[in-house]
Amino acid sequence: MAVNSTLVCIAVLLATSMLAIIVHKARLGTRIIYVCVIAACLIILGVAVFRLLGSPGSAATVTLPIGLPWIGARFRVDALTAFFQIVINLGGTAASLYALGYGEHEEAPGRVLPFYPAFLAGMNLVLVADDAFSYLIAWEFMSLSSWALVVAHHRDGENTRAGYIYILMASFGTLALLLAFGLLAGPGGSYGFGEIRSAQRADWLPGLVLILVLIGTGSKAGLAPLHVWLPLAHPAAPSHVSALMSGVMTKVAVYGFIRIAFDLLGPPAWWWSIVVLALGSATAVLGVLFAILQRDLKRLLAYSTVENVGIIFIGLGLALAFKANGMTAASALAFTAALFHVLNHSFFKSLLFFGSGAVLTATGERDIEKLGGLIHPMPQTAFAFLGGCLAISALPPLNGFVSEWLLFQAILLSPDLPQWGLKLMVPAAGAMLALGAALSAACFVRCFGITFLGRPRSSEAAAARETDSFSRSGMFLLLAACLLAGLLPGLVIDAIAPVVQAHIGGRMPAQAAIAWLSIVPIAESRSSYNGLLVFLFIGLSTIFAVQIIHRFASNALRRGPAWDCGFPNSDPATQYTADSFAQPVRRVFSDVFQARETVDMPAPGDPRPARLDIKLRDLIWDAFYAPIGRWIAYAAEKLNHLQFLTIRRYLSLVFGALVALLLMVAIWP
Amino acid sequence: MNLGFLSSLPFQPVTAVLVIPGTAAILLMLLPGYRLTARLNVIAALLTFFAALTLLVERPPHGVYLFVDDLNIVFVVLGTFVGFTTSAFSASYIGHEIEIGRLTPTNLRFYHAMYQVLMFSMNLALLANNIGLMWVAIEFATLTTVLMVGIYRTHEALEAAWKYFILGSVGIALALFGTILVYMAARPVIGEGQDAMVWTALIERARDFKSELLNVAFVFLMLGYGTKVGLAPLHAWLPDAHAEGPTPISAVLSGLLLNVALYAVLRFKMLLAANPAAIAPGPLMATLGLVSLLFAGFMLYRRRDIKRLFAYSSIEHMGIITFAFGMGGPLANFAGLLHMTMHSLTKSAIFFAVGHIAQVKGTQKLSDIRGLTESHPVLGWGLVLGVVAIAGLPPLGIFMSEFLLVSSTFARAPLLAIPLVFGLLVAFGALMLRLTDVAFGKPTGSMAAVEASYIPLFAHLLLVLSAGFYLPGPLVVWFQNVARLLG
Amino acid sequence: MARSVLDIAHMLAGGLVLVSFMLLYQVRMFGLLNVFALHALVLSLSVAWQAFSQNAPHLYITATIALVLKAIIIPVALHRVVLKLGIHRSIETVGGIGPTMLAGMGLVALSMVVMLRAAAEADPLAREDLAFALSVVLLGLLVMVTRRNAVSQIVGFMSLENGLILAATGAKGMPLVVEISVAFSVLVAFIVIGVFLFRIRERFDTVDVQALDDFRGERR
Amino acid sequence: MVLVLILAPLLLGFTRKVKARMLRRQGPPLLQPYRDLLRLSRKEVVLAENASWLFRSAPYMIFATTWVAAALVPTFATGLHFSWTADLIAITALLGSARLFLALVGMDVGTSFGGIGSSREMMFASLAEPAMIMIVFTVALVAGSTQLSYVANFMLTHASLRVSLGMALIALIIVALAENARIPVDNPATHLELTMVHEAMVLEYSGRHLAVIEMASALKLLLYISLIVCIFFPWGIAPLGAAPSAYLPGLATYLGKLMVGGFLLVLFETSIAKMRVFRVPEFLGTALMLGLLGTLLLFVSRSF
Repeated sequence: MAVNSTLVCIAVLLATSMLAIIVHKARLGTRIIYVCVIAACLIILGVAVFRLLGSPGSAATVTLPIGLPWIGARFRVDALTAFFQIVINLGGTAASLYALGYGEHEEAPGRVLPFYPAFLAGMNLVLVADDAFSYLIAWEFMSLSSWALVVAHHRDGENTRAGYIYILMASFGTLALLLAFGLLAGPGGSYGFGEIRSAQRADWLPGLVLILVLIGTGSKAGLAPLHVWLPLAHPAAPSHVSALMSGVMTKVAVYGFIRIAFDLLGPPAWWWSIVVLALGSATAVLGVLFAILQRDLKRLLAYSTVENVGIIFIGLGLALAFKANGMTAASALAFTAALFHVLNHSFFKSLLFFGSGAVLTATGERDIEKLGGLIHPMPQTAFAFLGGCLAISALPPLNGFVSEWLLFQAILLSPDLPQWGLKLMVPAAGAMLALGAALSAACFVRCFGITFLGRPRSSEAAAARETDSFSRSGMFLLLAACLLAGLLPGLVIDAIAPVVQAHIGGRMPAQAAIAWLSIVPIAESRSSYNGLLVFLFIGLSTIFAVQIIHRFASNALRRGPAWDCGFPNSDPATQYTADSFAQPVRRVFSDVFQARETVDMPAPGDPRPARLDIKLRDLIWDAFYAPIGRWIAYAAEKLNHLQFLTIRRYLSLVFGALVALLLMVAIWP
Repeated sequence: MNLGFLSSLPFQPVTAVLVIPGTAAILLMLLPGYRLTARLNVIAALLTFFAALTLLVERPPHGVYLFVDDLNIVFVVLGTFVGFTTSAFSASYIGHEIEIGRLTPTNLRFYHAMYQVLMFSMNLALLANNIGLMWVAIEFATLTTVLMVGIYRTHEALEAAWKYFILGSVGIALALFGTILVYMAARPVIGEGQDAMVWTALIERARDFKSELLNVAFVFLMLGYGTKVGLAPLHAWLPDAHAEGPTPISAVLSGLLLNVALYAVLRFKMLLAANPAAIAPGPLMATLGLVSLLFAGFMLYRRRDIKRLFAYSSIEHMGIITFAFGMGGPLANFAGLLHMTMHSLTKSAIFFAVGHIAQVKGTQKLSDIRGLTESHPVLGWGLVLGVVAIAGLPPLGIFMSEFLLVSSTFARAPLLAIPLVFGLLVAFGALMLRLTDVAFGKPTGSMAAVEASYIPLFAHLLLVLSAGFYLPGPLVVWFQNVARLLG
Repeated sequence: MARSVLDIAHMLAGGLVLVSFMLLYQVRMFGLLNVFALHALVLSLSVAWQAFSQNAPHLYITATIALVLKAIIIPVALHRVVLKLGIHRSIETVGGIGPTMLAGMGLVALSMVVMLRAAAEADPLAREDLAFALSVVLLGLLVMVTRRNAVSQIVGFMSLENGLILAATGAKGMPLVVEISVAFSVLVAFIVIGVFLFRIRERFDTVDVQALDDFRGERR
Repeated sequence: MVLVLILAPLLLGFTRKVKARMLRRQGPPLLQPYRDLLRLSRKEVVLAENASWLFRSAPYMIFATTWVAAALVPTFATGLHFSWTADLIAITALLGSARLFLALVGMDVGTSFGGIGSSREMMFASLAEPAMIMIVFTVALVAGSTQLSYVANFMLTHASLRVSLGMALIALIIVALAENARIPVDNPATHLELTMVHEAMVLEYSGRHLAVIEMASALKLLLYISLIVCIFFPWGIAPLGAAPSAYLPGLATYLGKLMVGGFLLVLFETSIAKMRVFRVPEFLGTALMLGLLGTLLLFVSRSF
């Protein structure tokens, strides 16, 4: 039943995109399309929630007579699928709601509307696919439709370039997955996940598969060093699509990893977790470090997505490590933390992208150096955005903190791991995680402070207006979700429990029963956290303080000029800029960035303005991708001479081939 | 269209497949006037297609000269279909050419006649039950295409035709030598004369043949017919012939002639496979295929001419198909057949689009074509869809074949899969790069509306798309039989 | 009887190979054409002999075609072309004569090895013929590869094709031989006509294939 | 909760007094901070023109978060009622959110000083916070809990000298210095904008808002000292479920410990000078390294 309804909804989505081709010119076209999408998403969402809470244990399957002929397209919904369905369709609903308003500003709806539902359909299809072929088709269909969305604003060369790199990386990942499935399915070509699960394999094989899967899903999730496309492609798309790509599509990649590494691949080996942990922590720190330095608002958010993906993979790595050593409880904790973070990130990253989209429509600017003071014209957006910033900086009582807290608790359990490699790896990962959390706080202070606070740095910023109600409602919906997940983490954990049960074999203790709705990962004597109470305390003491102050203190208030240190210059340009805000960090981690600073300080009396240029490049790009590109160009150039030979030379090619083959036949035994 | 009417015709459908184009050719040679001849051309092609369809229904017994079996009927049906759609496309295309005076009516008469001759000879090559006859037919097909490639009489066209002609003739010669050797190998077993060249007889007795002789023969046949397939060291004629000839011919070349040549290679591969002592033909084909794939993949990057670009992509895909058949086994063979079908459809569709694009933009230079999706949405998105299909992205048909091929290869011979995947990636990169430039960005060139017939284009794409989702059961069974046949 | 039959066939075939070698080291255009005429003559003789020895009358047709078309008409036509284009000076070969000859030797050796191994117990006549035919084919290719000049390449191609005819006739009781030889004659005719039809003279100053190649589709 | 509220300014005054005495000055009276707060709260508020709603609401948020954090630290008795609502990590995070708001308001008015302040603050924090977490790890691994009450109990019952704990202590002290904007990281008494970090951020505040913020920072100082005390020197603290009668000696010892802590702090401050901004990361880096080292030691030593 669950499967059928999901499939029907997916079909509806596809039909919607067909419809969009026709109606995208119509006046109400945008509205119609997004409303249809919302409806479909909500239905899938409802079914998934019902399933996850109602009958989590069982798994429903359906086989359609399409796809690979002798296998058919198999679809399956189990707890894991249901959980990710919730993540995706929540994001989808919010994004569509937001787009009801935001989409009106779209200048080329014909290039967005048809692909948007297809994109959502693709993501949903990935989740329910139950054989390698339909999985990969859905996977690549997802990439394809999102590619079309990335190049929607195609007149900007940046976007098309981003799209190119994106589709290239995407199909690279797909080929890696293809190889992985090839290994899993074996020469017989039994592509069904069922057969794969039950298959017996040589012991060297799963390791290789895991590496391939890491490459395949990592390239989609933005795992370093495969993340280079992400900061290019995500900002290029329209903002609600960026939100989907960053907040949701990366989660589909995570789903792929979990599905294969935890489900299809059987019991893990302990060294897998080392790989995953190393990649995860490297990604986390690199991502946030680069995020701090970005001037482009949406690119900053994209880099922070990279960081959060890193965090998620740290959690998964821990789960693998514990699982490999049979420490079920700890493994369940880590896995729960990872899934929880998946949920959280999908919330606040979408929220932040919505905010950036609102800013974009209000000012037409993505460069935060040209923004500022937006809190005055658009207070509600600012409020929502601030909430997102707090959540993503892992601050209580919002949701971001809970998942990181669970992760820390999981790390604290890891000294019992027998392997030395893990003993050294895990604390390092923990340090990286802490560093990442702190840095992301700094990053988002900068982001929010420069964008919304201070004085407007450009006329566009000064002329900004609050966005429409649909956009705001989309943002506040997600903000509420963040708050709820932060206040009542116990319920979320219990909801996740069946997934954990299914793939780890154990689960965290039930949280709902505990008094005051606090959460207790292992035992109360070890650690416990109660978002609700913390929130209440903060609220109470705030009220208390306010009351006291307003009771006893004077309420006199006078507006005056800001303290200028006896140096009157009211030019907004004198404000602290984003680059100068990032400068300390840039200095401290200078050997990571290799940022080139060129200072041009004119001699006294020279009217020239002093200039400070900062060139920032993604090292990974220089290290891996640029050389490959150069090499291919070189090879192509060399081979290209073969296009310009004389007929005689071509003949001699044929001749040579003939002689060579004859020789081969001659010396054939 | 009811098939009863066709089978009630006085002659066998087998012969119909040959006679219709033959007579049409003669008619077209005589008749003047572009409209009439174009229509006639389309009708003839359509009739041929239906005749081919009837072959599916009731399969005639094997004759000495002609025969129909699972393998060649795939090619025949596919070929006649693409022939039909291409003729429909060429009707509108040629019309435009006449208007701008690139072709004179005399050329035209010649053109249509040649088109039918080509159809005839290709069908003959496919249906021939006699390896000598097959050879003659393929030679004939080559000659006609040579004439059609040179039809514009520009420097480039003549040079391309000349190159094609010389290389093609050498290929033909090698193929003939191979054929003779096969006969020599068969003669001691089967006895002198006709029978020793009849395919059905050969395949039955193949195991008793002299294996060494067969080896040498296969070398010659592989190189000879491989030249036509356009495999890497022998490919030189292909890009120019595609680029300089009229676009319908490019479509026919990529969609049909390459397949016919491949069909010949397959026949002889089966022959060798049937003989236990002979060298396994698989590795040779696989190697040639890989070389072509990699080579073409790199060549794609430096192309400046849109038709040459897709010509090289044809080389690439022929490489993939040859590799697949070289790998052998049920999965790979299935993938190969599927890929071949899909490639014919897609590539001809792409050429349909490219033809109209080149006409409306008045150039084939990639650098002069920009922002198609904006200036000519239907054509542009059609091209995008086609390239996406040819690049092997789902949900289009080629993805399925590549999926089967890559996964099965990796499971069986991982080391072979690495270059395969690498080649696929390289080619993909090049194609998408060019596509991005052509389809997106600020439009250049004329924005004039194009009077084009989109039906063939989108008919093909629709077929490819649906094949990506769903292969009808009978087709699958049929392909599986063929795959088994190919061993 | 059988012995002498075999010897004569053998001799003729060997003669053909010899003439191919002569083709290889011709530097003069007319010389090349004359030698080619000789080549065709020898071929027609050997075909005739095969016709006699296999008492297969239809082969006589092939022989006559070879004689008339290849030994007389085409050389004459080519003479005309050469004169018309004024390229009878000499023909620039790629690499010296010496290396070319050595390569030729190698090719003959190769074909011997291949064929004798392959057709070990096929009847000797056919076997020898095949070996020789293969070497003629290879030598023909070598000629095409080592000559820069269209006419001489045509000559090379025709000698190659002679090799094919030799093989075909050598293959006892092979059907369609006549048709094939006819088809090939058509092909050759096409080539020769091509030189006129494509008005190479008018379009290019020389038939040097190099010049043709200057019009390689994509200029660099 | 109220206790810390009362004690905080006292501690501040105490430290100031002692400092002045060390500098051979008379120094302000002990209760001066209370007076300051009262006076400030009576003064009117001068807001910059473009100060936003965030600017006005932030002080209360800062105060509240800090206060909650401080209230979660066991001072003289471990059996705090709501001790299980949050653990060490949560406390760190709470302080983090206070800092975040502070940094934000620093940028709100849009002067350059605020920016300088917040950017430097965030840089320090981005190193101090991981260090803190590492310390928490160390402690938690030793005590088998991140729950402060349990930690204190554990320390109380089987206190034993450990290398990693020593490291953690040093690291914690460093962090505390940085977090409370004391010399050598920052000078709480500076009046030159360019050298300010904490002061720079609150430059625009006046009247009651300033009072609240001052209160918050005082609380923070108290919090850290009592944190150090209850983790590393829990002697005399009333154990779990002790009778209320046990609270009194606990309180006494606590006050004593506070005095000692304040005194040591001042001693340290007066003995060294403030360091350049870009030497601070190295300073904090050592803390981070120490913490990490401690954790690693524990991880490795587990296997023995």
